[in-house]
Amino acid sequence: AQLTVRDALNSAMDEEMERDETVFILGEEVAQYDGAYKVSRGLWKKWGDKRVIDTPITEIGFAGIAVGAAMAGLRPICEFMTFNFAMQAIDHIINSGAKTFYMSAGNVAVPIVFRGPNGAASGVAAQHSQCFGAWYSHCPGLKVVSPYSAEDCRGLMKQAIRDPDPVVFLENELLYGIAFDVSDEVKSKDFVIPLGKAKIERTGDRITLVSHSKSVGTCLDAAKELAAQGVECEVINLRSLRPLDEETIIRSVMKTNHLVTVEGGWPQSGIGAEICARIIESMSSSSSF
Amino acid sequence: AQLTVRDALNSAMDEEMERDETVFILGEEVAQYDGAYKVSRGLWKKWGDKRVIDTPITEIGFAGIAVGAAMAGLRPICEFMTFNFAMQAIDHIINSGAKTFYMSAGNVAVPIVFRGPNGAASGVAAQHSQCFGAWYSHCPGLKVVSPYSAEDCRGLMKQAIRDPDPVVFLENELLYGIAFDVSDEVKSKDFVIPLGKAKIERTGDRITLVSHSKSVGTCLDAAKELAAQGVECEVINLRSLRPLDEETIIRSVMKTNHLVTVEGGWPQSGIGAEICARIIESMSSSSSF
Amino acid sequence: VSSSANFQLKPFKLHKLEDSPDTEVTLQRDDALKYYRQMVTIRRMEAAANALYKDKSVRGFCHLYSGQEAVAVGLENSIRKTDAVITAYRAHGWSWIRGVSLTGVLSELTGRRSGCARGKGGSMHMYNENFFGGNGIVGAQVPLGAGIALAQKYKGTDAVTLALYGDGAANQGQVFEAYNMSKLWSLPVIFVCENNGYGMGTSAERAAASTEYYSRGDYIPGLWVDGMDVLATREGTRFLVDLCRKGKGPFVMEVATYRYHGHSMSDPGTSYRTREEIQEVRQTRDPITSFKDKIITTDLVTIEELKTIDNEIKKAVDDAVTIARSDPEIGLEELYGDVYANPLEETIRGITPFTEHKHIKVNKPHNIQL
Amino acid sequence: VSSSANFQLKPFKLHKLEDSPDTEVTLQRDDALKYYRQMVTIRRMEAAANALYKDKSVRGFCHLYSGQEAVAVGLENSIRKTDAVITAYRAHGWSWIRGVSLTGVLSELTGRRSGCARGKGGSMHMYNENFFGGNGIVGAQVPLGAGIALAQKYKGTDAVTLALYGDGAANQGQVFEAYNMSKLWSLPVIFVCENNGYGMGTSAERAAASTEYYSRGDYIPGLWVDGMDVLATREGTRFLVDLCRKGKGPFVMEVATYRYHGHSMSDPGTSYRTREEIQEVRQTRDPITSFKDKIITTDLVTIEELKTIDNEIKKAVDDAVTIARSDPEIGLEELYGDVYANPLEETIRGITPFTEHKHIKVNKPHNIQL
Ligand SMILES: Cc1ncc(C[n+]2csc(CCOP(=O)(O)OP(=O)(O)O)c2C)c(N)n1
Ligand SMILES: Cc1ncc(C[n+]2csc(CCOP(=O)(O)OP(=O)(O)O)c2C)c(N)n1
Ligand SMILES: [Mg+2]
Ligand SMILES: [Mg+2]
Repeated sequence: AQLTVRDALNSAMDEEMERDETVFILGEEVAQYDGAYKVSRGLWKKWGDKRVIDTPITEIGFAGIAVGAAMAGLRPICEFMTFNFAMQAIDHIINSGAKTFYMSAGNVAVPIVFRGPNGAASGVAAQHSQCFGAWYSHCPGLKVVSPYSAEDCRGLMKQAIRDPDPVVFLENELLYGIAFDVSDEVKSKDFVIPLGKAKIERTGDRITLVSHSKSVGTCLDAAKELAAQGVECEVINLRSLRPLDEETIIRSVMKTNHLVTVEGGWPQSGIGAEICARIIESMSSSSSF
Repeated sequence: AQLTVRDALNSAMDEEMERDETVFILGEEVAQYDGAYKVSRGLWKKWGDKRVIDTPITEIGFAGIAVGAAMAGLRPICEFMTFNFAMQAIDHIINSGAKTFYMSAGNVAVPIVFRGPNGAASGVAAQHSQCFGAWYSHCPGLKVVSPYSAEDCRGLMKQAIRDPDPVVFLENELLYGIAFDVSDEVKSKDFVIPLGKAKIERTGDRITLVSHSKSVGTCLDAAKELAAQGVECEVINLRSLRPLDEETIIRSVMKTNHLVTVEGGWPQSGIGAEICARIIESMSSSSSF
Repeated sequence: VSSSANFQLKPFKLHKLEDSPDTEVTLQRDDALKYYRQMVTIRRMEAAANALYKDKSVRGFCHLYSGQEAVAVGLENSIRKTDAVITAYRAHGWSWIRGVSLTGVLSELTGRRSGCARGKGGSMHMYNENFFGGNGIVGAQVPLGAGIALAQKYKGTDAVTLALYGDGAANQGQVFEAYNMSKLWSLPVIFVCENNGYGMGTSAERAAASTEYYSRGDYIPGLWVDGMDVLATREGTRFLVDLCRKGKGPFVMEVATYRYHGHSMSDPGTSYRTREEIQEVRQTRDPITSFKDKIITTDLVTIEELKTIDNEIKKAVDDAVTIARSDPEIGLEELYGDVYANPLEETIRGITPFTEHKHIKVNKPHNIQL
Repeated sequence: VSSSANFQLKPFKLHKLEDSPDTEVTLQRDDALKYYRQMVTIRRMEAAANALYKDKSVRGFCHLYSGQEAVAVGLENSIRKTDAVITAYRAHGWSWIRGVSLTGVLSELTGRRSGCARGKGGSMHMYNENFFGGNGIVGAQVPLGAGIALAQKYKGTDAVTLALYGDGAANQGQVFEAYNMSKLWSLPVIFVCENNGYGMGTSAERAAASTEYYSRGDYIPGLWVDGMDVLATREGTRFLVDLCRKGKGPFVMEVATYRYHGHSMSDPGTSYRTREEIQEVRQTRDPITSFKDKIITTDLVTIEELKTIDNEIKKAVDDAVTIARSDPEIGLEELYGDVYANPLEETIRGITPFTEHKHIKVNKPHNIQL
């Protein structure tokens, strides 16, 4: 069967709302307008004003409200129309969301999902094109997910909502309409994917391509092209950026001895930089031991 | 002569205010209170309400005002009481500050300095202990400075104020009161240090220690200790994080063949990770070519 | 034809203001022609943008200003070129009226070299001297505008700044922070809330606990103005600008207007309001039609004159469209240009570390000396 | 001794409120003893914190609440334990009155194991059930408080939230965003502005274009209360809490109070105000002295009873100080504990990649089921 990324996210949220009454969605245009990118389509009609809440365009305010609601026992899904606008709210994501559990010595958990499209879309200029993968995954206390396929989105979203820690869930606008083949298992209500584990999308022995989000598609395309030339690439879809599944990467690199990292963000102190550092510090880098 | 980091910053701002009438300071408690950490001590008394402006505790608002003033031809020095609070204002630093020159195709420059203490102080808990070096240096359009000594602070602050681009200037609270030996040259009104160049604080041939801000002191201490055991360390003070002086690092590593990076921030996608990536991608890493 | 005529305006609403602008105004024939020309130009330019978007010549966003022309035209004609304006992403009309050419606007939309930001800004990011954009982040332009006003005062000029924002943006916290500092520091800024009834798909009432935007500055005097009447927007602005120049600022001005199109091109604009509502505004309150009626019935202008203007505008816009379609895009090399006004490295890293690109300088900034 | 007495309160100030709380109040003898005990406990605990800081037993920050006791005591005695409170970094008094022990507070300050956050929070970060801190970021607690109220309403309880912030914080944009959404959604939250006259070294007038904080919610009804009188803070809060429980929230309540010490321990607190000003408040408006006078002159309590209470408190605080000095710090291993409620990796990277630390779980969260 085929499933779009949009429907994967939509059904994941819908099912988790059914499973747990404390799950609710808030954000700009998420209710009556069905979401700026229609990711929450139909959910307001089904669940009503209490569970799907339209907010004014006040990111720091509604993100703070969402975190407060999480502290008081709900499980908010806080949609940012895009993560670019979450910069207005980042103080609550980091200082109220990521740090409270630690500062309270484990007394106050913050079970919340911050989600929305991340990274560049088409021709929308610099303010609307930033990838926040490196920033968020830099910060302890957060879990950071950056899914690629419909399967990823369904399984990781369901797991993120169930997780008791703050999860930043970085979607990609250009993927919303893309349909992926999915198995029946993926469509089951019990389907979840563990956070923090990468997926080997394609096995190969000559070079490892590591990526996340939309760029995984780029890597798969490249792998196909190279396969035609007899070069078999191993393509790793990170799925999570924090924790980063170092083991899967390193095991692959020890097999292929070559690595290319591919991402949609800026290079300096990016995801690729971190992977390079892990390689240098690992057994796969013979010179370091 | 001896000069504290605080006085170095203070005299640099004072001299640049004298040199250029469009330079002014704004921020919380910078004027009548002489600065929360007394970095702007005496400047309000000397320059008055017009040039040294106390703001309410409204970071996103006054950072936006500062950027607007820069767009309209002034050269603001925007103090954040600490960079932790700049998270409330980061949208203006990035989206209004860093991106405008590019989005306007070079028509609108934003000559501004955002400054204040960065990184952990003593026992102030997680919300007050973050190092933002990796975040800011990730972003094109910004220049990012992270000085260590009094000399650094004087020369880099004067240069940052003169620079036509937005500069994030990351100070360290624990260094403010530390006195450093400085030459007469450093005390001259014409003394500036170019942005984007690292300084070799100590030469050595066995291992390179690269660091920025307060951790440079840690490296120098380590180098001393190791020298006593016959191990000569080369200690590099990065001074700037963006641009990052790759050349100086790589040249040193090609000499010493060993590298340790030391920083006060979190490791994942940190400054050290970026340095590792540059090494991997450079000539110093023989296996990569 | 007569050389001037008098008109009666709808009453203004006042908040903590002692006097009201006059509701009896005089319009000169020349101004009538000018305002008509300006409003129609914006309308037609937006129609062209619409068409360009629909035939896929525009990438990215496109937010049209149709319906709101009397705001830009009324406000611009009450200030000087040395005064400053900053607005949000619904910026085409303002960009043009602040001096960007039709080609500058339309080619920017289509991402061509003759775009005022060489195609690197797009719909939301157009700039000119004393026009500071164009901003893609809701609310951000408001403190920026206060900062521009701070600079005007700092330099000892009597210039003022208009900082425009929508009814949706009016709820943003940074707007209140800007209010507060502007009042504390008596900045020469007018905060102009363009209330077009909706922020994307959310009506003003659903987003704001108080929709009396002209009073939301609390301690800042405010004025409500009929934004569908160019004479009212001109008169209201004049009144506040005069006070501002005398150091009596800041002020808040709510301008009641309407947007005909969807929020952006991806929004049909009919799920959260009825077609009838839009139709009604078009028929009864359209800023151009109603102005045209007024100036014709008072014999300030003739129908023929307006037809001539219409034709001139049509031609000018058509010409601009032709360029906006045919002009080349900038070369790849320019994508690595103008990242810094003072680049410290000669090159910029490409997609791989093995490809480096020259950091080239294409433009000279018009706001600073280099 | 009498079992109750009546008192006349200073008039309240109202903003968009139809009725005022009673200014004629009755105080029961038991309550008199309780309020006295609570206020004196906070005062003495803060004196102890001050002494601990001065002998360098406290690392980091320390913001004292002395002078503001009538706020915490009056408010707490108008709500239920099932209601929620959130405040800023000036949190010692509130932490204690919301159920953290004296040792829990003082050991937290000295960073010892018996601290309520095991020394990992310090002065600004203390929590308990239905007490959500302690927050180091000015203004942040205000939307958080609105969110707690949202959860209360969502769960169908009639609980309310008090969200406290200072006069300095009152200018933060997120406060206005929280006002707006709370009003749109009728949340059961009271925004309590503790106006102690200063935000660090800046007087209220220098930071706010309007210092009538009770009216700054605009469309939200507001109440001004004398925060140096525990009966007034109790009465004002009761009045608003009752309305809130009936779904009439939100409200803004300004509580006029004063802080005796500097902003934090590094601020002598005398550069931006005179010693005489502080002296005057201490002598004429001190919340404890004035309350003590009232309850003695009306024969609600005897001087001997209060002396006994004073002695009991002194002993309790002294005992807590002893523990706060002698209790060990947590071990290094705990620094790597409780980063995640559900850690996905068993270890946490140390300073070098070659040192890994076990992610241990020390506490169970009291706000969720794991
Ligand atoms: C901080 C931020 N949040 C959300 C958006 C997405 N967005 C763009 S325009 C808009 C609606 C704004 O409405 P309004 O202020 O009324 O202006 P109008 O579109 O009516 O001119 C939204 C939500 C954004 N650009 N920035
Ligand atoms: C966002 C932010 N900016 C600045 C600070 C530094 N700071 C801490 S407390 C404070 C003053 C707050 O004053 P007020 O709200 O009146 O509370 P009070 O200290 O009087 O209780 C400031 C500026 C901070 N913690 N957070
Ligand atoms: Mg609108
Ligand atoms: Mg205060």
